[in-house]
Amino acid sequence: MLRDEDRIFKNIYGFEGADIASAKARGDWDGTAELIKKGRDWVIDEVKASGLRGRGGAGFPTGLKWSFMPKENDGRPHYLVVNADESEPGTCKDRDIMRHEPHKLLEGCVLAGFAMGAHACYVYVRGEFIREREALQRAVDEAYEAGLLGKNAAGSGWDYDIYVHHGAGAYICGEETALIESLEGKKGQPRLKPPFPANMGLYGCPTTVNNVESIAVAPTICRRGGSWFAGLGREGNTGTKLFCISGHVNNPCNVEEEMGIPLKELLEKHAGGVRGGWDNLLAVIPGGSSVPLLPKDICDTVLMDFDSLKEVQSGLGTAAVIVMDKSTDIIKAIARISHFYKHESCGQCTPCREGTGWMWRVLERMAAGRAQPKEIDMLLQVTKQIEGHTICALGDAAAWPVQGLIRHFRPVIEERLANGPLQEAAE
Amino acid sequence: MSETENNLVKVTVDGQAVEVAPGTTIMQACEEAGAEIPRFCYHERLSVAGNCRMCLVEVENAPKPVASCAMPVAPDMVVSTTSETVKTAREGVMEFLLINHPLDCPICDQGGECDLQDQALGFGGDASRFDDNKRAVENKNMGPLVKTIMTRCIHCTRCVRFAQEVAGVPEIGAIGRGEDTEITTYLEASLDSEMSGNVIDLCPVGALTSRPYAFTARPWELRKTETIDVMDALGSNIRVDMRGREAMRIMPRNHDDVNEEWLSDKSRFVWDGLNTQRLDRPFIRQNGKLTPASWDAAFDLVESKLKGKGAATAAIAGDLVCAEGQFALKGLMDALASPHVDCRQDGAKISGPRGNYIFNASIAGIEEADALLLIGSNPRLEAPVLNARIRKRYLMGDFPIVAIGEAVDLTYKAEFIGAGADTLADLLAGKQSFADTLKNAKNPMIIVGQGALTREDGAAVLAAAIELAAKTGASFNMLHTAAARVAGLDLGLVPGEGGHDVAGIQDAAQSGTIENVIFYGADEIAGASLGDAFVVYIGSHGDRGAHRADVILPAAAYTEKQATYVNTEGRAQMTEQAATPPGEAREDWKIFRALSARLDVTLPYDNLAALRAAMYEAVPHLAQLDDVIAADAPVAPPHDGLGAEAFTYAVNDFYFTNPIARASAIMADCAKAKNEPKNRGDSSEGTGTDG
Amino acid sequence: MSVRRLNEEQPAEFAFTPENIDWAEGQIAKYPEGRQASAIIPLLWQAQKQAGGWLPEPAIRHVADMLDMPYIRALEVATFYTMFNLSPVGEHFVQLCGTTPCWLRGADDLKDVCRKLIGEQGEITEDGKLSWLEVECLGACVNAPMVQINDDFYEDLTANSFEQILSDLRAGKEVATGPQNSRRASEPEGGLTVLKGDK
Amino acid sequence: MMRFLKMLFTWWHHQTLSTLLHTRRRGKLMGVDGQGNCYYEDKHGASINGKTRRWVLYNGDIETTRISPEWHGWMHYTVDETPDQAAYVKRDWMKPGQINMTGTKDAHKPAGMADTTGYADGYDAWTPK
Repeated sequence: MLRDEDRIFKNIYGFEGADIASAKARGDWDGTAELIKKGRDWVIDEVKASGLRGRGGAGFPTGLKWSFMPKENDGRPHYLVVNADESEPGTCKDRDIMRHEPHKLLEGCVLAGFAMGAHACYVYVRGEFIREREALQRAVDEAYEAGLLGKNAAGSGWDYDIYVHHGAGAYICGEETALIESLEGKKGQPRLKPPFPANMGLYGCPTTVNNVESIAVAPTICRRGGSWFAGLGREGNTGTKLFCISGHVNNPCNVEEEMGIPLKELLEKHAGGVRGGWDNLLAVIPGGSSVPLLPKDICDTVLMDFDSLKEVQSGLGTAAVIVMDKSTDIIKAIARISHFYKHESCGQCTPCREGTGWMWRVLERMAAGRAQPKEIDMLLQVTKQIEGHTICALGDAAAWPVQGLIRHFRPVIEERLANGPLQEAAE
Repeated sequence: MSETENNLVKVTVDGQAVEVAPGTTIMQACEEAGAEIPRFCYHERLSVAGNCRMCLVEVENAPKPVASCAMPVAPDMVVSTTSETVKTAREGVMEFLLINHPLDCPICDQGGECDLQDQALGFGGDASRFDDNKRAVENKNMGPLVKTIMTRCIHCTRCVRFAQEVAGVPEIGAIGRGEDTEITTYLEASLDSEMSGNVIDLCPVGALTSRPYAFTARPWELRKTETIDVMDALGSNIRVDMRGREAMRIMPRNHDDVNEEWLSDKSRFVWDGLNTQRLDRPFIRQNGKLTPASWDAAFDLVESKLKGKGAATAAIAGDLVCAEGQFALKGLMDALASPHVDCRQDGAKISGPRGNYIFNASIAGIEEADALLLIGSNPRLEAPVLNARIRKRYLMGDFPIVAIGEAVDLTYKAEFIGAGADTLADLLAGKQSFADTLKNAKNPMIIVGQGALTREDGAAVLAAAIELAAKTGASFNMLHTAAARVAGLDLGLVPGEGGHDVAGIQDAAQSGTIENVIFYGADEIAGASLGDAFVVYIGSHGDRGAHRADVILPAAAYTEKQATYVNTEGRAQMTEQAATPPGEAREDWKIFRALSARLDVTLPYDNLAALRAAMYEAVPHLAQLDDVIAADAPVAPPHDGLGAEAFTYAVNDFYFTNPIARASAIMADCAKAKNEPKNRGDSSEGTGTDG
Repeated sequence: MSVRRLNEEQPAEFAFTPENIDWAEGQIAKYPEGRQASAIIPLLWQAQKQAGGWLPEPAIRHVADMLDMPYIRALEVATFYTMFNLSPVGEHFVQLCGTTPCWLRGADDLKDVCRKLIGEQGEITEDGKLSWLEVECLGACVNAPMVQINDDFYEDLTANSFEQILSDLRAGKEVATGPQNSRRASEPEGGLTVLKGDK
Repeated sequence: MMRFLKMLFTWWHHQTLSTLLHTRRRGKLMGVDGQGNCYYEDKHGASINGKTRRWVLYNGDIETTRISPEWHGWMHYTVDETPDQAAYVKRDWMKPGQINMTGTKDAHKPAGMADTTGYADGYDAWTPK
């Protein structure tokens, strides 16, 4: 188990103050100027060496992403945009960072912004996080007052501004290009790529969009060295990670753990185990609603990191573990997720706009047993018609949970349909 | 190696190698290779949206199918448009489009010319698997021209992009999100655009259809005639769809150098004017009242009045008349030895060589310009499609636009630096900084509108504009409002030695020195101004000219004759006959030819070919159809000095500029909608699935 | 999401209070020159606050005018983002998370409470105090089930504690926000498993 | 001669030669209607789809709608008795038969349809006030 001194977010539960003095006491803003003086490349190299992969769900190497920003400035400003539009069902880690560890995020913004040549940073907080936004704004104000932001931020010689922006209820704005559109005052509809944000992002300028957690861990990585972070977890899946454990466990909680911790250990050690004991486990969604669920037999052994979960046809996503025990109506649970995607589809491109509603309607009928058995295969085909055919990944995210359901729980659906009103009427 | 080969990128499409310029999209490369890519949202004159996902193709080594409309080619890309992946992707997208699209093709006006119908046939699956209820969407009001059946909408956003980008009126939007996304205008107000009809063409399904055309015809029962529009001086290329001899609708044709593929609302919806208020028989005034008469009786009367009175006879040519008719009229007047001929019924003081009265830079040349000065011209109303071209150039950036005249919304940012001729004088004197901007630009343009020339000091304005152009190296361009005008000027329908111009004819008619006036389609002159003169009206519609006439000789409208028109840039184009003239009406030149025989000054041609031969001999460039012949440099005409009054624009009532438009009930509806205050539209039209 | 329409009845006009205009100018200043449209969400949000929890149509125009945007673009934004209420809501507007993590832990029970105490979704109680809406994941999943009432989260609810909260709010009493059990935030109930050293 | 050639190579003006020969050989005249159309049945009972073959020789242009209403039923195997065998009752509400006018100047025109002939069709003429 991860030792407490290797945990980055020491105040994740908010037992201490979130104010600047308390944050400094925890080591934040310590020698920020010295880190910056080591240069852009040093920061990027440290983050690359740490093996940090984006914490927003896709797991793209963060250092590599930063290095895509143009080295030469062509006159356009560079922007760092922090994605705090945390809306993935099951996920509530960024919320804790913003309300309890905001200075980690701000310091990370300064370092990351410096590393990509940006002088301005927008933090896009989801609209519903009103108190979190206020907490973050308080921290920003404190930092300005302490000279850590603004002209010559933290005495580094680098001018840096952070602005807190907010959304108003749209999951899709968690997609980086949709977030940029939203930040520009439009509907949050994802853009076509290419061009990528690193070339044409916010206001047509080079932009990098990073998850809150990815940015917030950067200062500690720079301070303790990329090799320290790389020493945790396993090859390609390094470091620590905030896990959000929700659903049918005895003690749902957020916890920072080492990457690659076995799922069973994670649940039993920190969340008090599955309600009714491990054997009462039905399935786990290991990475937020977008990833396919895992039945119990896989949960017995699977490790919680990007590659292990990929091997079992799921994903780490945001590391939001949603646990379902045997009392769960699994079809209804996935139908509810499908409703979520139908509700959150931006409506821009055809497969997602039309397909999410279709899937939801079929699943609702299946949950009630009002469907034909052949519709299971049709539903699977529909998911395949959506997957990979959309502008952004929401289409994939909507398709995968349904695919997971059919992959692992097809007999359950078949049984429900066989006992459903349609079949009974036919007999 | 590619350096030496003009940097072309080699791409393989379905096994066939093509070389395309870098930055080309995959879709364009596929078309180059002859592979057809289905699409809904993509339109070559609009920005790329990439949202319909119909154009997905497979690219080697790409993890998933890519939208070919948006993805640029990369060197050595291998593209497949026929693989199983592509086929299933298309079938999938097609199925998604159709699950919520009503199957109401039999009652849909788009039926037979519907992209969705065609592509469903070509690329879709064979059966629907969707068992749930289809979506129904409330219809939205978009004004008198665009009918909406929003349940059919497939959310391609072409209309949104057109309004935003081309028309420059960001009034259409997609509200809501997900499957509840709906296309609408703000509170369902009418579209405030002179080009709104184009969204009907752009809509790939039957969601936006033509309201006036609704439920009147099917595309396959229409006879389609490709011809030229005369509602403004642009010479937009159009197609007139007829059923029997009734015009059912007008659609644009593509001409990259003229109208691209847009059409103004007046040009598109004026068709009902072609079917109403028609002069289908001669009339003569008896006891103060116009009564139907035979051609013979009408000619008898004209003969009795005009014979031997040649010098006391004047002729004015109107705005919609053709070159052939004007040539015949000019021939008749010459034979009658009358110098009193004028084609400038608005009284514009235009004179000098050809360069003085055409749009020298050409319409397409607007895109090469880098600074623009508008003098007394509101192109948004005078030539909406040309205005869209200016806006297109404006959107490319670095295009300062300055205007002299009353400030109006041109759909792009123009700085109005003054209202009157004094500002022009300042510019000429270098007292305005924009003079330097013009001078420093590589390709500056000056556009002069008719409103600046019909005034007392019109000649001085013309001279000043020409001098300014010469001084700053700008091109001099005149924007006409009448389709007939350039041909008229080319053919010399201006007063001869000792002849009266339009104003002079009116004075002389009142004083009695002019006894007879021939109105050839001239409908913009107040009848009372002609005193007791005997007026012969030759034209197609019963309008102002006909009301004043003593004899009416019915002629053909622009869709009813094969005739030459010269647009504002000097491009000669020929209309095609879509219908025969109604009733006893005859083609214009035949009337003049017959009249000349009655007056014993028989014109020397018996058929259209002979007339054209004579006309081409007189004005050779009329024979060079669709060519823009460079004119000699403009020369400042003599004048009596600039006034200081503010310019007024030539077109104020956009929908009522000519007799055909005034006969059109649709135009009247448009004008009414335009003048109504914007309020909440009435959308109580149901969803299109209501019965 | 179902079709969202502007309310039938609309006030004749809307204008920001002078304080809000000052505030709005501060928001607009966050963005580069010419990019004032970026401020539309904060401004619409403030307009909604000023109008009592919902966004009247004149407010959309007012904000669009302030930001020099076409009305239709502002309407697109107002209808796209679901936190903009296009019809009036209760003084205490309950947004009840019904997404799977909350549903697993009893969101349906909370819905029953809402139906009992308030009525169907979108209905406002006669005293104008309460209305509710089922929304999608609010991002407090380890504290499920939860609701958001105006600006605050109420977490770790049970039917009983939720009923109490609604009654108290209606009666104008102070109500503690956050988790309604012994938890402080997202730590496991019944004792920390990590970071115990400092405590 | 022309008539004979037409008979050989065209079928729309008159019976072809082969039909006439076939009728001569196998036809059993069942009746003649008011227009002079002759109705035949195969005298040897040769059948099509299990029904005795029936045909008509038109007295003039070949145009199926010229078959008289009273013979229509028999021709289309709706009834087996010819009109003179079974007392064919002509009710007073029955209109006389009429051939298909499509393509002729008497073709049916729904209200509002454009006319292609005549004066003032497809447009509204101007009348002076």
